[in-house]
Amino acid sequence: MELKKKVQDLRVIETSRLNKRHFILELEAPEKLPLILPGQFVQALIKDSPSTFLRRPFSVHAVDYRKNSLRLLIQIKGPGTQHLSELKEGDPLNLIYPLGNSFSLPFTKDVLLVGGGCGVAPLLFLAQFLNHNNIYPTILLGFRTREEVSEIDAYAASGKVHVITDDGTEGEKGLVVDHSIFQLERLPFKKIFCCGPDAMMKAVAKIARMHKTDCEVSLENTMACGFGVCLCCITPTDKGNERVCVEGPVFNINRLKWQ
Amino acid sequence: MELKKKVQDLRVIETSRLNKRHFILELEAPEKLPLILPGQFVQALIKDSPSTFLRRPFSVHAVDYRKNSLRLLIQIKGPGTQHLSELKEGDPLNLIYPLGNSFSLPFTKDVLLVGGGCGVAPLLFLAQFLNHNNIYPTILLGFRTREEVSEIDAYAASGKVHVITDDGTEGEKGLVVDHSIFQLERLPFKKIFCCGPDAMMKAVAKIARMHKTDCEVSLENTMACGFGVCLCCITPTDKGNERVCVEGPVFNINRLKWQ
Amino acid sequence: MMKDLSINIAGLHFKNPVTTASGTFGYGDEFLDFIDPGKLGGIFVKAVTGKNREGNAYPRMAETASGMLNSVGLQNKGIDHFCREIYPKIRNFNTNVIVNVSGSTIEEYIEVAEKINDLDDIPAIELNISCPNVKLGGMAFGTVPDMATEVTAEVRKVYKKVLMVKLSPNVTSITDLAKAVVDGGADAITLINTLLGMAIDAEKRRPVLSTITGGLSGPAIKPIALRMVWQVHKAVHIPVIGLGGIMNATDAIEFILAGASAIQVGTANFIDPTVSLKIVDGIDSYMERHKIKLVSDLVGALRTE
Amino acid sequence: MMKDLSINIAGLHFKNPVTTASGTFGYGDEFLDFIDPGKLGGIFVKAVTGKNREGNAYPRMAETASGMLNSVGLQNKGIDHFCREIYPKIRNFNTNVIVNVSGSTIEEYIEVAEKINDLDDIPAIELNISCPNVKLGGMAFGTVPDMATEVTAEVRKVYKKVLMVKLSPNVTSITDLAKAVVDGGADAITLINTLLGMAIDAEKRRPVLSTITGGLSGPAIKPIALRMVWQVHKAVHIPVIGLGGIMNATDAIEFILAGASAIQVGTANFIDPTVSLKIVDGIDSYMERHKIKLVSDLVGALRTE
Ligand SMILES: Cc1cc2nc3c(=O)[nH]c(=O)nc-3n(C[C@H](O)[C@H](O)[C@H](O)COP(=O)(O)OP(=O)(O)OC[C@H]3O[C@@H](n4cnc5c(N)ncnc54)[C@H](O)[C@@H]3O)c2cc1C
Ligand SMILES: Cc1cc2nc3c(=O)[nH]c(=O)nc-3n(C[C@H](O)[C@H](O)[C@H](O)COP(=O)(O)OP(=O)(O)OC[C@H]3O[C@@H](n4cnc5c(N)ncnc54)[C@H](O)[C@@H]3O)c2cc1C
Ligand SMILES: Cc1cc2nc3c(=O)[nH]c(=O)nc-3n(C[C@H](O)[C@H](O)[C@H](O)COP(=O)(O)O)c2cc1C
Ligand SMILES: Cc1cc2nc3c(=O)[nH]c(=O)nc-3n(C[C@H](O)[C@H](O)[C@H](O)COP(=O)(O)O)c2cc1C
Ligand code: FES
Ligand code: FES
Repeated sequence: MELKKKVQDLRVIETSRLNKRHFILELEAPEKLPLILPGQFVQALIKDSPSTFLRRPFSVHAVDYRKNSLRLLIQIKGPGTQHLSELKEGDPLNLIYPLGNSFSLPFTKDVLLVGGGCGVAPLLFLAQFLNHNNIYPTILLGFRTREEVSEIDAYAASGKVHVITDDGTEGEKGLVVDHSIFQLERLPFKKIFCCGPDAMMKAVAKIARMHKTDCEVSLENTMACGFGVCLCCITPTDKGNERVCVEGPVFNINRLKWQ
Repeated sequence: MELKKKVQDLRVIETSRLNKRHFILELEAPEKLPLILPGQFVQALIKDSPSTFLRRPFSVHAVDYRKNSLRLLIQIKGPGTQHLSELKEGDPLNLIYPLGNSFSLPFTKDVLLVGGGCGVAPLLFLAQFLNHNNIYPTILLGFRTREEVSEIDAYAASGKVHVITDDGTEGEKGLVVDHSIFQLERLPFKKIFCCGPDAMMKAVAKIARMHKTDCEVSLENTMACGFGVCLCCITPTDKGNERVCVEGPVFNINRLKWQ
Repeated sequence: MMKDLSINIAGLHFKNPVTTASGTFGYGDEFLDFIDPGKLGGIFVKAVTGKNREGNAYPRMAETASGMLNSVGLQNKGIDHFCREIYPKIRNFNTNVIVNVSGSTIEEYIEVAEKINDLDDIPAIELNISCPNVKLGGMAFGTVPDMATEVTAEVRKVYKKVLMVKLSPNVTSITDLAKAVVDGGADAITLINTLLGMAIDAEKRRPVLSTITGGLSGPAIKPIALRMVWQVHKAVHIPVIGLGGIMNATDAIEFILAGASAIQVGTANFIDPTVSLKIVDGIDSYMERHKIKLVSDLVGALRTE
Repeated sequence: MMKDLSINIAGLHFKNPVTTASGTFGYGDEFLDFIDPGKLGGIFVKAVTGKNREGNAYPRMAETASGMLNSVGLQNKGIDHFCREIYPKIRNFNTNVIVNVSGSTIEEYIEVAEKINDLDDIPAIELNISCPNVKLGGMAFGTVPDMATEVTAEVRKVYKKVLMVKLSPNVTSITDLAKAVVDGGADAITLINTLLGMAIDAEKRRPVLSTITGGLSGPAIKPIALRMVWQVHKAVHIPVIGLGGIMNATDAIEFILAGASAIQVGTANFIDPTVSLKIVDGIDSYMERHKIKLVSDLVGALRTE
């Protein structure tokens, strides 16, 4: 399979609203998809929007090589995501993809995936990828409220799912780090993959360190290019300032110098 | 009827393509239309287009006070008009209107209307207005080619229509000033109203002067505001630099200092 | 929540920090169909010069990415016409009506300022030493600190009310210019005027503007304007009036946070003639949301620690 | 029609006038998936300084209307790393590979220039005396004519190949700076670098950038860039390389008509990494359409009479 990055017009083949703030875009490539790894992302061009000059990054939520399609899970935040939410079947969407590194294949079967908000996006793809490698992870998903809990069936097909909501309207109540999984004296996981808001990832990283559990996080960042040339998206690591869009977005927490 | 200018969202109730480059937008006001005179124009806000920052001016092509609707006849030129051509029934369009002065009611029945290209837009409205005042003008319309000849029936209901095309595929062949109407030794008109490209208006004005026939033209101009405050749209007149969007767009050729 | 949107600039009371920029609001009368100027903090009317000026030839405008160029060139009928014909019509707008004073020579600035000093209902002038669109037209005064001090000081001698000076952004150091007009006796500083730019029609191989270059305004220049307001606010102790690309209340608040005591709405008036009132409302709801009682508490309240 | 898109700048041959701007093209290697750099007139690689620099803290980027602010701050691994690790990888791109040389002191500029002088396959350097994003980081050299002359002259002594100097637009008179670097011995002038700007997050009441201010690029600045290219082209007799907001071939042609012998594509690379080749094609079709055989006939061919 090709490993080159592409700039390509894909076509919207399905859009579906998960809830008020989240939706799925399924996009079909005009030719064979390149190899895409879990954790990688795309840079989407928002055409015809006066308030979005730069592309917008989104993690790949799922890939279907037979259909040559990929899915994005998007949370509406500002003008760019609003505009994407209004795309219709058949509309073109120009992507640069696939970008960034990926989650690593763990040397253990005791794997926990933790996601919150739109940070759940890459985890479905990751879970399916782990399944292909005979790993069936535990998956902890945090949502604001019951209304936003979605795609649980899809996750359940790939591992054991736990849900926690801020307001307790579904699953346990609290932030992901409040979940009973983390209250055990010894964490039954040898590897954690985590994706979500900064504060959440930092909190999970703290727990992982405490338990000396290996942990990878997928960082958010403001990006101008997404493919390594502008140096706008750096994060301090043990090797100095590294680019989140090339050396990341996935980093082992041991390498990060989070404040 | 109200005489105030408004900033208002109107709703597209009909769009129709006349040919490849021209289309009609019919817009319905949310409340009673203000009084609009022939020759007046609107300033349309092109939302969601990154390449159009300022509004775009269009003459009123027709008014229906019972339906509270007005029509625009638009030629696709650049990004703004392209965007308008893609509007669908039900879409909102924000207008500032009505703007500018108007053609004057003539003191004669021997009236000639001359229009070329999208300059025909205000003439249908003017012809109907003249009809209300018992004047049935002669109407000379210039088009590039047969394919672009349109709405002849509507004009024919208001006066005697002559057509000329650049390539002779319909009516006479040539520019409007080449039409046989203008070849007569004495022009059978006491008043000419003219609207179209600059070069055409200058050529018609020259003939009018030669025959000492009274003539009003509707000037095009690049406008920033459209309601008289930016002073970007001036034209030199006998009173100094005047604003095309307030003192115009209609000027008697006697007042203009065309180069 | 009780909120106070009023602002005091050099002793002059503004009912709110939203005003309109000179050259984009005419003399206010063209806006009467759209808004009541009495609801604004103030209006800055079109530049007035000593004598009648016809301004530059057509074309005077070019659209650019998120902005526009203009080369109007101070077209106006002169100070005497203003006093006789315009002033009576606008003196009773229930707001601060401030006149933008322009000229080519110090004598011209003095002449205009002196005559406006006699108009009871004009509480302030804005000295425009920054118009890029006229030869000998102010910009020289606005780019050389010594000249800026001199023209300000000379006008200060004859003008007894609130003296604002509007600076040009086309300089290496905006703070040098700001300090220069403070030295000349300015009561407040307005910034920014337009940036000198140019547009070309590639197909015709000609400049779009009759004057080749013109003044750039609109959202494109907002980052530059914000930076200058911030720099000047930190450098001088007189109030700053900020503008440049303000399109909505969020933009206005950014300028206030950067240090503007009041803001002006310019090019945005062309796109929505009611926008200035929407900005007043938007500031009100921002204060509500952030529980801020006095708009003056927001001035320069940017957290940079 | 036979067309010749090639351009000669101070004896250096460019196969076409399209190049890429420093800091927006990395070292070219990141673009190999998208385009063949060998089809471009040249590439200007990321700034190189004397020692390793980590650059500024995050956040380094803010989106603005039709543009963006950056405050990268010359992050790079220093000249020795460049010579050892980067140069071998890029020396054989089939195009002019030009290095952007930056520094905080004259000594640093000299050190870097001297070492690059020894690299056979680097035919030219671009002296960056205009970076707004580092304290002591060049911009001082780019805003004071005497300092601009001095740094250019000192580098001229040690650098024997084509010496280009990149100017800052944050000045009162761009022509004074251009003349100053001509006096210092520059072979060509690049303009413009970014304009100093600022972005504020009104909700958080904080600057968006860690450095508070940053450099503005993108279509927003095109009118200013075009104006400066036009002014400098008329004021000096050495070639000008123009950039600032070029997004497509029409923009590129506007710069060439204003007087640019070559153009650089900057921020546009982020939005479409293939855009530089599209611009080459677009210039080709423009020449076809306008029956122009030599692209050099378009340089400064603006009709202003
Ligand atoms: C590698 C990567 C992967 C991502 N994957 C997804 C995904 O799968 N699904 C999804 O919904 N979102 C994802 N995001 C975030 C997404 O890119 C932003 O939400 C989007 O760009 C917002 O664009 P907008 O125009 O709608 O809002 P804007 O107006 O641009 O932003 C709205 C608000 O969000 C903040 N914001 C914008 N971009 C970012 C960012 N990159 N990081 C942190 N805060 C930001 C802004 O500061 C602002 O407050 C990802 C970001 C990165 C860097
Ligand atoms: C008072 C008035 C009434 C008008 N009435 C109509 C009408 O009824 N129907 C209609 O189709 N058009 C009319 N126009 C012209 C119309 O406003 C422009 O065609 C439109 O603004 C082009 O916008 P755009 O974004 O599509 O193209 P742009 O990219 O803005 O322009 C495309 C080309 O057209 C030229 N152009 C743009 N605006 C003008 C202008 N105002 N005058 C001269 N040349 C211009 C540009 O220089 C450019 O070469 C009128 C103009 C004025 C001033
Ligand atoms: C068409 C036009 C005319 C202007 N005329 C004047 C003027 O007469 N005096 C003045 O000081 N500024 C004038 N300006 C500058 C504006 O007052 C303002 O400083 C500038 O446009 C930046 O603000 P904005 O981006 O909000 O428009 C004019 C601007 C425009 C667009
Ligand atoms: C992220 C970024 C980094 C930059 N780094 C450099 C640099 O290292 N050296 C330099 O001379 N210019 C640098 N620039 C400036 C560009 O080369 C260019 O002068 C400027 O962006 C204007 O052109 P544009 O509008 O086409 O981007 C940088 C610009 C950006 C956006
Ligand atoms: S976003 Fe440009 S280097 Fe990462
Ligand atoms: S367009 Fe502004 S005055 Fe006419």
